[in-house]
Amino acid sequence: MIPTPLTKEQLARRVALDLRDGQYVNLGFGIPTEVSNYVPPGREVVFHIENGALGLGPAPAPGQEDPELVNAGEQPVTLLPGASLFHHADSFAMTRGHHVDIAVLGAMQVSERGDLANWKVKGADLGGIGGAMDIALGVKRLFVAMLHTTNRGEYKIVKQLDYPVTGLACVKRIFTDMAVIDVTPDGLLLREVAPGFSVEAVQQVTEPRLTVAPDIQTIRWTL
Amino acid sequence: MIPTPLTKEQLARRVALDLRDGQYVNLGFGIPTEVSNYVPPGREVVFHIENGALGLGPAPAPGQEDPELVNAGEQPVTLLPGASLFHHADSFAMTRGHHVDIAVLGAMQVSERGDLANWKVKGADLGGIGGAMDIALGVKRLFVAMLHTTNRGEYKIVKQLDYPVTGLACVKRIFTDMAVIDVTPDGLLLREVAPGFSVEAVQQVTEPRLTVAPDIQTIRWTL
Amino acid sequence: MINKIVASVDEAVADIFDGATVLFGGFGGAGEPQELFAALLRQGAKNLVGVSNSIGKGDKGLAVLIGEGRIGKMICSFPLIKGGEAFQQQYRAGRIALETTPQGTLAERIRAGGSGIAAFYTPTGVGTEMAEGKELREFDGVPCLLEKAIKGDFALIRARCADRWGNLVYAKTGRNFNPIMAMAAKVTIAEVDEIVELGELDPETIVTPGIFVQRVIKRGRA
Amino acid sequence: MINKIVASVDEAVADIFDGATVLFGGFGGAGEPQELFAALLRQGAKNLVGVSNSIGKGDKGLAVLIGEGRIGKMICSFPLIKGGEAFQQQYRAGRIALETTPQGTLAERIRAGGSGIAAFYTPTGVGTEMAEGKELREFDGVPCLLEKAIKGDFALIRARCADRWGNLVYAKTGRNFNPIMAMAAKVTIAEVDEIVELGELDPETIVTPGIFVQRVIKRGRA
Repeated sequence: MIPTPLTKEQLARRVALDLRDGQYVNLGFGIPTEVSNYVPPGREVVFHIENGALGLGPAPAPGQEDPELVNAGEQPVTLLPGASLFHHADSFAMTRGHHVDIAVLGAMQVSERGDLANWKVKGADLGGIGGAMDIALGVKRLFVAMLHTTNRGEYKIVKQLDYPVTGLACVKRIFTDMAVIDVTPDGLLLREVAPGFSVEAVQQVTEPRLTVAPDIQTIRWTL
Repeated sequence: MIPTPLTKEQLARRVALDLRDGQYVNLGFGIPTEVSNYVPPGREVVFHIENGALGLGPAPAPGQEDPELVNAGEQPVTLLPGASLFHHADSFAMTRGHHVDIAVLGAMQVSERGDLANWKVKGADLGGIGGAMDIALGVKRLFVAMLHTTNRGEYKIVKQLDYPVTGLACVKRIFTDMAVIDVTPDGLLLREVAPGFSVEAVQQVTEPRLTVAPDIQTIRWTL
Repeated sequence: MINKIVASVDEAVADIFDGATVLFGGFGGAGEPQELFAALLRQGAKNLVGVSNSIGKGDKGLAVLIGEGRIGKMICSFPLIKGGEAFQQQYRAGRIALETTPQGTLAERIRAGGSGIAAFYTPTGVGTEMAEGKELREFDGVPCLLEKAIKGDFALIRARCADRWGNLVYAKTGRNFNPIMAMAAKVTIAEVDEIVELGELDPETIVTPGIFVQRVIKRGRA
Repeated sequence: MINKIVASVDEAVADIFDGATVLFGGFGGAGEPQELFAALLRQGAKNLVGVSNSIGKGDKGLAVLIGEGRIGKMICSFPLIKGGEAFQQQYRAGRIALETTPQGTLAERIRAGGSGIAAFYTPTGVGTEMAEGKELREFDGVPCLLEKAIKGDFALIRARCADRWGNLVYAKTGRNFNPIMAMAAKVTIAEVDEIVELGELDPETIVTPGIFVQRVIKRGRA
């Protein structure tokens, strides 16, 4: 079988499978934002945005956008029944205070210890921190969703970050278009590979050594 | 004229004269609580209670008490149009954060530096701090309203506190049944005396030396 | 489906364990979770660390728990109040420990605990007994004390109305410590007068978002 | 009689002085006081210290103030955003100073400023550039940074509705930084869509009590 990396939609769908009924979840920009579209039916997941709402619904229909109701990426959103609104200090009490169960963030690099870099390009004078540092350290479980390598094929899963740090030892699980990898006290544990990918193929694009889970599986993005 | 100490009602009325239109005011237990009844007509004063409301109105009519609407002394209260309700952390942000213009507290002792003691009897094992320490240090101007001496005739205005401290150098003005005294960088300044009282009579019941204001007056408790 | 509503008040408090830190909402009789107090009394957990504005009074609520010797330590701002003899007797007999803290500092420590803030500097208490053993440090010329966050294993709170997600609104000064205690506990149990359908509470007016609430019990279901 | 409603937006900002620290509410276009921004631009104050989530974008609001060289320093969490070229040009020309701070820390520093809390310890930023020059200290095994309160001389905020006491309610995610900025400034100026009679706002649902607000200006009165 030809190695077939996941599409971004498939990647978002795979992440969504790991969200459980009743969880409170914060989604970062990019691929993570898409995750909310694919929560499996029957699961009630409450999405949090750091700019002050819990209980986000689907994107508004065209023409129904409200400029006073946006997510952290400035995209218009809607509220579900049960939603609540609050100010920024209360919002970050939710993340910093370990009330949010899961955050899914994008990343420029993740280290084998679970260190995260996602706010500033190496060598740049400016970067947008936003809420990433607060969220990375404060939620109960931090997921990263990203492409496995840069578009020039460089490692993004590295032994040591050389991009500016967002948070140390905070990432628990990495979802890429090629693999699902857990960060464990013993290093990176390869749990799933994309269809057609061998362990070796994933290892080749991953700088740190991967331990292979005894029950390694092919990534599925539907139930 | 026979020296005539103010009644508690007259004392409360005198304090109320010093509240200006538009001020936010917190009142402690006892005589201070009475002050809200005597705000001069035409002045809109907003009363704050540390247990979470701004805009207190008059006491409820008998039978109209609501057990879920009480002041810090557990007495039933009412709300005026314009009132707001909030939790304890926000309430103390108002006092600690210098948003409340004036607090009127009772006192066991006040020192010539404006140190306040009002939470615990000397030598006692227990005392009720409540919000006094936060309020004493946090409001813009702290008034004390109390009888001039203990009921055994002991000084309450002293050179140095020997009761447990509530706050250091926080009292700005002392209202008693015998005098109105300002705490200044140069010591205590006697501004007003009760009807029939001489400066000497007030000095006799006041441990620190009083400076006499050039424009010293007899206390009036009505406009 | 999220449903935080539990069937009985006894079930709501069943897992409160010996030695747990429990935050008790209420101030001056308003916003007190009386049915949860009664259930905790029946439940039997002991050696609890209680966090509350006062030590309760009379023959109900926290005062009874204290009188029955179920609280090993109190953190509060009013250990001495009229009607608070239950606490005084236990304290003077050496059967309960006490940490007195100014009311505003108590509120802020609880909010910090719920917000992931480890500690903070406040001017309150400088020069008083409250400063004993605490770090003193000046900021912009103002001396301040270092105060540490308070977190609870459980919070027992009272609200007016809830939905199945645990969103809460309160009644007047019954709000008091309840919203910040909800933030600061691993398990927050809210005793409410009324339960409404999801969506009936206006998102703009919810005081405690459901993320801070784990269980809801309607009064009168005991 | 208390009446915080001012007649014109230019009057509302007239006393903002050169070098003042100004807190600007808004996030992602929601809850931005656009008429106050425009009035401040006309008013002319310069060398301001701006505190805001981002540095504004496009050709309105904060971005224009920055582009016109009116801001001497920004404290924000997003100095780099799409459409934020005005800031980038000023910054790269050395004409504006920058203090980048994580968004949650920014919010908490502002709330601390409004609450009389001098400083606090937070785990956010440990091991990052944000830790440079900051005290590092461990609490219960968690390393934390010491972060200091932010206070403003003025706050320019946006709300949905006000009364003459300055009580405010907001619109959806237009709430964001506005309520905490209202707490943290000596003079808070609120731009609102609607003004109602005193008593029309339900005391239970007021988000910003009037004690935190000094001036109210109705939109469209400019």
